[in-house]
Amino acid sequence: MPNPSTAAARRRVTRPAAWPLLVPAAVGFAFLLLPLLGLLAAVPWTRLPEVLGRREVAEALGLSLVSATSAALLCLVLGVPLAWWLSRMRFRGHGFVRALVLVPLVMPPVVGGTALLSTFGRSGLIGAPLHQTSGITVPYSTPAVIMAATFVSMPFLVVAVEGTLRGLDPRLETAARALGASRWYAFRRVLLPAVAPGVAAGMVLAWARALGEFGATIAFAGNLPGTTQTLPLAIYLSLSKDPAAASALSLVLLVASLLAIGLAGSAAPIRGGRR
Amino acid sequence: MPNPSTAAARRRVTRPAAWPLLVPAAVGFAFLLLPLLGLLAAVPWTRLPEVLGRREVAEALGLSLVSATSAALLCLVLGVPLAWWLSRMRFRGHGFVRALVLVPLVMPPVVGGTALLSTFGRSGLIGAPLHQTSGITVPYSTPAVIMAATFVSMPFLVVAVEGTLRGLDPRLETAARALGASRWYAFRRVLLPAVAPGVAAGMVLAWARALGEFGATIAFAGNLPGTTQTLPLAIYLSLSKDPAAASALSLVLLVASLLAIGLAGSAAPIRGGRR
Amino acid sequence: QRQDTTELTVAAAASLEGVFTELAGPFEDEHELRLRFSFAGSQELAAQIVQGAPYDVFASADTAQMTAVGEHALDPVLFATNELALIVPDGNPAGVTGLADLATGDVTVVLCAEQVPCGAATTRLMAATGEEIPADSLERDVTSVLTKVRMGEADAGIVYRTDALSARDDVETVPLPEGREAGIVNEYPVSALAEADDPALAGAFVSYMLSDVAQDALREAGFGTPGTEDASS
Amino acid sequence: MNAQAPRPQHRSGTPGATLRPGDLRLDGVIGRGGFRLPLTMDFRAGETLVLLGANGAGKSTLLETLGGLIPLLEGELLRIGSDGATVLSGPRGTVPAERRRAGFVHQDYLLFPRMTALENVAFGLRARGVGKKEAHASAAAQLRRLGLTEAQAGSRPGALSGGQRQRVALARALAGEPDMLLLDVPLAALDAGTRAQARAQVYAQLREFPGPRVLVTHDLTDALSLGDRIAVLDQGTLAQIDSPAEITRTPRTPYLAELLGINLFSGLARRGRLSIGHSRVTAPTELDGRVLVTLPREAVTVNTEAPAKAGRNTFEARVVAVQEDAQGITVAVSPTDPDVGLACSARVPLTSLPTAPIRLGAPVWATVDESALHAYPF
Amino acid sequence: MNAQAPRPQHRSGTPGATLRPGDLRLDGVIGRGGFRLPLTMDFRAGETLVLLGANGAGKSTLLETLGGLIPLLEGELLRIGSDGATVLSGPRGTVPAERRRAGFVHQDYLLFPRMTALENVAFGLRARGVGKKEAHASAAAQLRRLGLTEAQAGSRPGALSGGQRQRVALARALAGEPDMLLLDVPLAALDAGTRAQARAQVYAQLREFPGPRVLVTHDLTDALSLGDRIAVLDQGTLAQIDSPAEITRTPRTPYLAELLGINLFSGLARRGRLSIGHSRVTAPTELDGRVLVTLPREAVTVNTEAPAKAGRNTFEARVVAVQEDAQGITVAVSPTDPDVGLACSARVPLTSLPTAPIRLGAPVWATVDESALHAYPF
Ligand SMILES: Nc1ncnc2c1ncn2[C@@H]1O[C@H](COP(=O)(O)OP(=O)(O)OP(=O)(O)O)[C@@H](O)[C@H]1O
Ligand SMILES: Nc1ncnc2c1ncn2[C@@H]1O[C@H](COP(=O)(O)OP(=O)(O)OP(=O)(O)O)[C@@H](O)[C@H]1O
Ligand code: MOO
Ligand SMILES: [Mg+2]
Ligand SMILES: [Mg+2]
Repeated sequence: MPNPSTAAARRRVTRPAAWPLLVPAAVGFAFLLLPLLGLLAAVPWTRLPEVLGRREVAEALGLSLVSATSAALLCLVLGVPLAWWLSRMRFRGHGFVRALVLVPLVMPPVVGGTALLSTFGRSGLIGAPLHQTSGITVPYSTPAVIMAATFVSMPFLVVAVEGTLRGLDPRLETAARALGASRWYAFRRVLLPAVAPGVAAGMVLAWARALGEFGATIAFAGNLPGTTQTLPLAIYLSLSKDPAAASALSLVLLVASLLAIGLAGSAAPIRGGRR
Repeated sequence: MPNPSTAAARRRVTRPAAWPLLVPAAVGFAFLLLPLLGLLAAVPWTRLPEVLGRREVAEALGLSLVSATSAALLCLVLGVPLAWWLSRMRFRGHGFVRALVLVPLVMPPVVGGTALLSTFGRSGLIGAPLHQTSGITVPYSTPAVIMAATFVSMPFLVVAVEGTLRGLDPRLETAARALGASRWYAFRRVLLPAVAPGVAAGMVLAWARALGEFGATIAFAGNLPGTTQTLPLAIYLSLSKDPAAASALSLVLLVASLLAIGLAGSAAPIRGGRR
Repeated sequence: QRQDTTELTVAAAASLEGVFTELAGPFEDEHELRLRFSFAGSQELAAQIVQGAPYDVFASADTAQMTAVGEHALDPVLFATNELALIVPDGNPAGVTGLADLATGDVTVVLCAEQVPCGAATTRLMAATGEEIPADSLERDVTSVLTKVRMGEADAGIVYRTDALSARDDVETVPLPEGREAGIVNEYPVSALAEADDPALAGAFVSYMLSDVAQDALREAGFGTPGTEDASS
Repeated sequence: MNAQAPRPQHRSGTPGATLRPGDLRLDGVIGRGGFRLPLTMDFRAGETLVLLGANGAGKSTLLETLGGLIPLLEGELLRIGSDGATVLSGPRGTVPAERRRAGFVHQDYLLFPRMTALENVAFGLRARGVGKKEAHASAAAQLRRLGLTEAQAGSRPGALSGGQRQRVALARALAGEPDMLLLDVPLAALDAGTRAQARAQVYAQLREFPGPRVLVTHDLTDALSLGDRIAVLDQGTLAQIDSPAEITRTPRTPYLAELLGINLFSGLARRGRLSIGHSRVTAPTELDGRVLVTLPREAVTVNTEAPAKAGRNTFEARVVAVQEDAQGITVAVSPTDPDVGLACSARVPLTSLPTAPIRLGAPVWATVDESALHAYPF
Repeated sequence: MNAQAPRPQHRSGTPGATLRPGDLRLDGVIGRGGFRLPLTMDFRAGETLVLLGANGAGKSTLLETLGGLIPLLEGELLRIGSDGATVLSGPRGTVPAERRRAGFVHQDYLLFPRMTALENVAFGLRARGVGKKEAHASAAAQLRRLGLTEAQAGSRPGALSGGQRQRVALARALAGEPDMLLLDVPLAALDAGTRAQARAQVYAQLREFPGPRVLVTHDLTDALSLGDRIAVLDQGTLAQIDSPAEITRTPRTPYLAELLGINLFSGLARRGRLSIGHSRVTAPTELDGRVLVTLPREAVTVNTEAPAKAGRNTFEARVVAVQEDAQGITVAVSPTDPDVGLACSARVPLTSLPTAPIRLGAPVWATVDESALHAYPF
């Protein structure tokens, strides 16, 4: 098969392998990490124990972790089926239905929080009947924090999972169904495990986004220490009075999240067996 | 092969197929969309032409679209290689390196913006030498808006793409390399097309997140109509003085984003041919 | 939400955080209750109150937001005022000596956007003095202005006196006589809310704000008090 | 393929047989993408129907249509029940795949990547509500029968060899208590050494299976040994459907002739003599009318030199194709005078190659052994 | 397999031949996961080596090691050059896959899903810097040679049939100007009708190819017609490596015997007489010492009734396995008295089945046609 006219091309084989990938990767990584250095430079290391010892810091951190985790789980339960549904749509203009899911993402969080308020608030679309029939007021409670976080983070999970579902060989599902599996069984036992990396990625995105959530929370849930004051809210409030403390709190937030995500990421099998 | 002991199971075949998926999908969809209704209810339809006719609205919308698109492209160029690199990591504790990428996600945007300021600002780590040598000041400029948007949106793209890359059959890359492709060529021609749904999902996430970006932008780039005032900033500022106008502007933001994402999503082939 | 000990929830403008935290102790002791504060931007708090936030008292940084909550506010009274201050980073790198220096366009200036209370006050100041200040950024709140000046990313900014005072370690205050001459002051109303579980206790907090102890503390923090002509004593 | 090879008209796949419960009847058009194939044929319960056909003939498409994985483009697919027929696929929608209960071996296996081999095989039973223990025991037994070790049963497909994967796919299809078996080249990846065993194993299981079973294969031995009937898809139609014995004796399509390694012609029998086309190649016959004629390749001899005396069935020809392999060469020739000879293929074993090499385009003399001609009605 | 079948000792794959430029020498351990296989063998430039072996024997693992897709566990893989040898895989790292320039047909094709067939085939050339037009022209020609239409060349793999995909994979391997060819069952999915053509096509291309070519197949015909040498992997070793003629004449492993459908025994030749094990089955011979003996299955007859007169090579036995297919049955028997008969398999065509059915465990009389025994040195 050797072909003299292309034999000259052989010499080009040993061109440098991966720099067109490694250079932008390094630039990107640096761009994401440099500001972290800027932040670390502002941390008042000597005051750290005092700031971290405050009761409301522990409260806020606890609330943040609890509500981000609850929100991520809610996203999982509601978002994965939603992603599945979106990935199965085949009608004209399905792109617009999918785009609707992104609404919370595009709205600035404060606007989102305000929209939540006008829906689930005491005089809101859903909130008003709810309040009249059961006396329940949703906002300004820990559930409201979780709702706000779920609202802003769900699109991330949905889009990430839908992307992975679309990348999947559609014949896997039909094969499962031909073996007698219902849609639900096939989804649970075949599709879900097959898109596990995408779901994991989506969960991480949703959890992280929920942890950093600020605008929608303050607008919808308020800023009550112990009930609705998450760490980002505490950080924001410190920013004007005591920026050093704000840096210290940011550090807490980052370390907590890096630990959680890093541990989860390292514990997961590096790569499951593949077909 | 019929086996009398399991023959009874046949009757269970016709159990309802998909409701365990459809019910949560519907709940999730409703939860994401109801607040949109709340928002729409507040839109002052009669005043709409007047609000939308304002020059600064057009300016802000234009700036938002330009900077979100630029940010999404930057994310693509830097983030996809970064995702590739992360997906190839195999050392102990690689989970933590991957978690670092999520730092901008976890930081409340205002903190992120402040961190950017302390890095690229006039007296920041990189900004100070830059300013002294070239006289360039990054903040308060349109590039700063793009940087802020890139910073907050890149993790979404990176995580989404990395998830898809991990889900890929690793033998595809080796097959390509065995045919003589360098890492870069194999990446560009084989991996990238194969993870196209993930990249598309990541781009949509990044673009939408950039479009809704508020906190980091105002903290890093400031808020000057025409230069750095994006639509979310304009909306936020209207919120207290003229909430109806804020609703109208939110509507503009949503319609613009739905159009862009919906059109892109509908134009894309429903499903490319698969192996 | 209520626990065994009575709680009184106060929604207060972010700029009041310092004083209110300081003033909480004596009031809690006297009434044997626990005070809970929700600090946020006044407009956010107002929106929440309209939507049924379980707040007993609302202390706003301007009268507009108190008006916005309408009949939720039972009996608003003014308890403090605030005035504008011109701040520069430590060492005053741009050598700003007064409002006129800001109008030249050579210095990097950040101001509050006119949609938020401090920005509205700044706009009135510019109208009164006739100085057009070309801002490099119109910030969303006082905190943002303060942060940019503190970090040296702006050569000057206009904030409230109380904020300038609280950040005195990092920023310098340049005299701004024009503000007081033009009578540009922000008024802080406080009111018990219709939702209050115990209107009497809420009323007591409002009264406490007018007490000498509270008024002294407010003055200490840089606020003016309605009773005093010279808010800057 | 031979230029003059006949294209016998479409023969119905349902030679008037009455249908019984469990049978399937297809009368419509299958296809996908741009591909369309009209088909009318029956699939009988308790019968193994082997599908033969060139790559791309539509065999997998047919199987997937039967299994409900892709829709029928036109017409109907019926399943006969004891009290009438059910429409499995038709203009008014289809019975979903999970209720057709097909044991399917996909050509590329389609194993579930995140499950072990055992879980893959147990999947069908589990999906139908059988308990884990019972399902796993039955799956393990099936895997053992097909020659997988316990360690291999516990591996994911990614850690199995190609042939091991195919065994898992076969076990999965057989384990699920299916109503019909759809096997797409289920033995192609099995090693030749154990293939006879596997074939016997599959043969035994197929024989016991009460429903319709459809098997695609490219292996003539598999087709002949496993099939009760053999259907040949060729040139966009169902070209022939017959018993293995009939198929080998009286092939009706050039594809089948090629597969069997013989020459196939259409001819005319009249007054006790058989003539093929216009050629003067003839033989005695008892038939009358249009006929098909087969001629083994070995019964054609090719010489580079003119024979001493030109017999009746010797003619001058030109070499139009030469295929060489380790045991010999296959030479396709075309007669110089179309009225004298036959376009046919000859098999020349290495041991009896002519002295001069046979080159493409070279003139040769071909001789047909008339006693090897076999004629049967068209 | 036969109980007494011998396990001849490992025969080196490198029978003292000197290596020439372009040859590969493997001396090490291949494997992955828990699988390990020590191998010492040469791959010669200009020679087609066919790999035979049971499923899971390690054939694909060997190919992927040669191609640099997986590392060599121990030892070295060398490529001989005109000025010394290059270590392709060794303890000090490996030459990456893209610099080994292997034309690889993967067992499961591994086509690039988002490219058309044409782009898949052109990939190797394009990756090496050949212009698009030139690469596409060369790819199109290769696809045409392998029987794909232009429309199919423009389709993505997902819209092609199984056999069409395999043709694309084969074309991709051949088109890339490789230095070696590694073909993992490259013809398994091709339809039988055009397979002979494809085989001849591949045969022609292989013969022209100057580098080493290694071909895995499960098809005996492919192995015998395409291979210059045949290597048999069995029971975790390289059991035999020989020319096709030698392989069929003197198989040295039970796997190969099974594949060839013959019985294989170890025996002893002494004083002009051959004896197999302790049995009294004997035959004249010219050899001396330990020997291997083959016996075609057709040369063993099985009767359910005692023969009229018991000849020397008739013995009583028990049926230990019966495999039935459409043409006949294969019966494995074990002698009642191990000192008298042979454990062997008999092939009984349907046409000459004994009157009483042959059942598992039934007593039978077996007769070995001693003239069919073929002995050769151990
Ligand atoms: N998804 C698809 N889209 C468009 N055309 C397709 C698709 N799948 C198959 N085809 C075409 O349909 C025809 C029939 O394909 P099918 O897979 O049924 O062939 P087959 O008989 O199974 O062949 P093989 O022996 O190669 O497996 C082929 O020409 C193929 O190119
Ligand atoms: N990724 C893997 N991890 C662990 N074990 C593996 C892996 N891949 C293959 N094996 C095992 O290695 C052995 C050799 O596999 P290989 O694929 O080389 O067999 P093969 O000779 O090609 O068989 P086949 O004829 O079935 O293709 C098998 O027993 C298989 O189970
Ligand atoms: O309402 Mo404020 O005090 O400007 O944040
Ligand atoms: Mg097929
Ligand atoms: Mg293999």
